[in-house]
Amino acid sequence: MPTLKAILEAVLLAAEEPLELDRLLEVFPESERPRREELRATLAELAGSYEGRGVELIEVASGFRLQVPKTFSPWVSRLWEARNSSYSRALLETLALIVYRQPITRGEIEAVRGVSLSGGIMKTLQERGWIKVVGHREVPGRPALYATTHAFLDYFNLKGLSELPPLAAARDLEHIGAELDRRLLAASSDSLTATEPSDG
Amino acid sequence: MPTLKAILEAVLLAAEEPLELDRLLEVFPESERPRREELRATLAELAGSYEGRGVELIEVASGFRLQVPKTFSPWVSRLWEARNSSYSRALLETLALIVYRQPITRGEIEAVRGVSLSGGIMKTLQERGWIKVVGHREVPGRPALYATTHAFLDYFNLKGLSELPPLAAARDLEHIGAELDRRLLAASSDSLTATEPSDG
Amino acid sequence: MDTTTELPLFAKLHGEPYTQLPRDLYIPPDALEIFLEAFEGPLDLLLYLIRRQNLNILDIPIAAITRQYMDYLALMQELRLELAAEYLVMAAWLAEIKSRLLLPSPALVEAEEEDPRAELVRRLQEYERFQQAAQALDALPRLERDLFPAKAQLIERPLARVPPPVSLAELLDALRDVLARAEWVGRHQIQREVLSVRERMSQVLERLDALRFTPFTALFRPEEGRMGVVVTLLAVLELLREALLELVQAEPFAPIHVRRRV
Repeated sequence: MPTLKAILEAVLLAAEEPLELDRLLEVFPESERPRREELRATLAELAGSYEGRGVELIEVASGFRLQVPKTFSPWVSRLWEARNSSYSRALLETLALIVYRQPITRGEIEAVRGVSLSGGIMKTLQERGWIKVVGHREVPGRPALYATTHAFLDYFNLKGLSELPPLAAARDLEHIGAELDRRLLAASSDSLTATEPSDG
Repeated sequence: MPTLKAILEAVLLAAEEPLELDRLLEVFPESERPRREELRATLAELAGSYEGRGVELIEVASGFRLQVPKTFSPWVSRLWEARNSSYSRALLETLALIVYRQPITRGEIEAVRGVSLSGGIMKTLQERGWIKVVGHREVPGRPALYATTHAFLDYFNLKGLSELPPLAAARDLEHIGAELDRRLLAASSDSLTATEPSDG
Repeated sequence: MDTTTELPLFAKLHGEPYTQLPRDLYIPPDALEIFLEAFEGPLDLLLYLIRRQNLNILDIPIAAITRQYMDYLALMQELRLELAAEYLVMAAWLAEIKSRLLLPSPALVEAEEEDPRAELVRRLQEYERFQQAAQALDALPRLERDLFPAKAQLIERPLARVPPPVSLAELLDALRDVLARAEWVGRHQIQREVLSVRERMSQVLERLDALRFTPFTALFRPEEGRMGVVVTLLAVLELLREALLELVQAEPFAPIHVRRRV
C-alpha cells in the first residue's frame, strides 16, 4: 500500500492542471479519505522533500501544482532549442523573392507567388534580421520596400549579393540546385563559398 | 548550481515525450556536457531515488521517461472519471496481427480474422501513431505493408518488440493433418457422426 | 425459431430446475442483439460455440456445430441484424465440409485427401492465437489507463528558440518553385479573359437538354487545349454545385451522361 505522500505525488505528477484540496481529497474512496489537515500536512512534507530536486510543489490560485523551478530554465529551454524545425516553403520562397527582386513590396511578392502573404512570415524574417524596410514605393498606400541585410549575407557566408547565382540563370536553377546539393553533401558547412557555381 | 541529478529530473519532467540519451546530453552547453557514462550512472541513481515514491524512471523505445507507476492508477484514474481508455476487440486483434506478423497487409489481416476490416480501425491505429506504412507488397495492387512504431512501444511501456509476450505456439498446427488422418483411418465414417454430442 | 436448445438450465433450487428467468434478473430486450453484435466474425462465432461446449478444436463435431451456427444466423437475420457476407460464406463452407464427411470413407482414404475439416481447424487455431495475443496486449500496462507520464509545469515556456537553419540550396530551390509557379499564374490570368468559367457555364447549359442525356465527353472541345478543358470542367462542377445539372453513370467505368435539371 503506497504512502499518502507517494499517492499525492503521483496524482500531482499525472494531473495536467493545478488541483484544489477538494479535488485531491476526491481521489480517495470515501472510506480511506484523509482529513483535510492531514492532507495539508502531507503536502507540506512533500514540498519539503523537494529541496535540491528538479521539481517544486507550489500553491497557485487554482490549487496545488508541481513545477520545474526557474533555476533549471537554462537546461530545460535547450530542450526546445534542440528541436527547432525548419522554415515553411512559403517563408523560403518569400525570402528568395526578396533576395533576387529587392527592393520589393509585399504586394509584389504576393503577385508573383499568387497567394497572399501571412503576416508571420515578414515578421519572422525581420526578427531574424535577414530583411529590413529600405523605403516606400511612391504609389497609393506607399507600401514598404524590403531588402536583405548584412546579417543575411553573413549567415550564408557571402561577401555580397553578386556572389549568389545570377537570376538570369533561373531556368538553370534546377541544375544549380542539384549541383549545390551534391557539393553540400560532399563539403562541410565551412566551405559554403565553394558551393557557388564556377560559371556564376 | 543544481546537481546533475536534479537537472535530469527537471528536464525529464518538463519534456513532453521520452528523451534519448543524446537529447539529454544536448541540454548541456558543450563546455559543461557530462560524459555518456556519467549521464547513465546519474540516471540509474535518479531511478533508485524514486523507491517508494509516486514516480518511476523507465526506458522505453524512444528513450527515458518519468511516469507514475501502475500501483497508483486507482487514485489517478479517479481524477478523470470518464476518460475512455479501452479499445474494441476488433482493434486489439488487428493490432496484435500487425505486432506479431509485421510487415503485414490489410488483406492478410482480414484473412486471419475472417472478416473485412472496417476503415476506421486502421485509421485509428495510424492516428494514434501506433502503426505506419513501411512499404508495399509487390503483388497486383501493391497493397501497403503495415508495421508498428516506436510510439506503440512507448504507449505499452516497452523497450522493444522482444519484450512482448510470445505468441502462443500454434497448438499442434503442423500435426493437425496427421492427427486427423490417423483418426480417420481408425474410425469409420459412421463413428465420425457418432462423435457429435446429441445436443438438445 | 427454436432458441430453447441454446438456453442453459439457469439453476436448480431445492432440486427444482428453473427454466424461467427469475423476475429480478431482467435481461433487456436488446441484450441479445448486443450479444450477437459482439461477434467479430464467423470464426469468432464458431470459436464461441466450440468453447461454450468445451469441445476439442481438433475434433469438431461438424454436423452439430453447423446446425448451431445456422441457428445463430437465422436468429441474426430474424433480428434484422446486418449480416456480413463472411457469415454466409462460412455457412456454405460448413455445409460443404459436412457433405464431404458423409462421403463413403474408402474414397477419402484412397484419394489421400486431407480431412475436410483440416483447413477450418487451421484457420480457427490461427485466429484463436491472435485472439489470445490481443488479450495479452490488452493486459499489458499502458499509458492513460495504468501509467501516466509524470509532468511538472514550466513557469514560463522558454521562448528563446534557435531559429531553424537554412541552406543556400534550399533558398534556390524555393526560388525555382516560385518562378515556375509565377509563369503558370501569369498565363492563367491571360487565358481567363478569353475563357471565363461563368461564360462557359452559360455555354454548357445552352448545349444541354432537359429530357435527353448528352455524353459528358461531348462537352469538351480538344481544340481549345488544356485550359479550355479545365475551364469546361470547372464550369460543369460549378453547375453541379448549383444543382443546375445532373451527372449519371450506369455502372463503374461506364460513359458518363449529363442533362439539365428541371
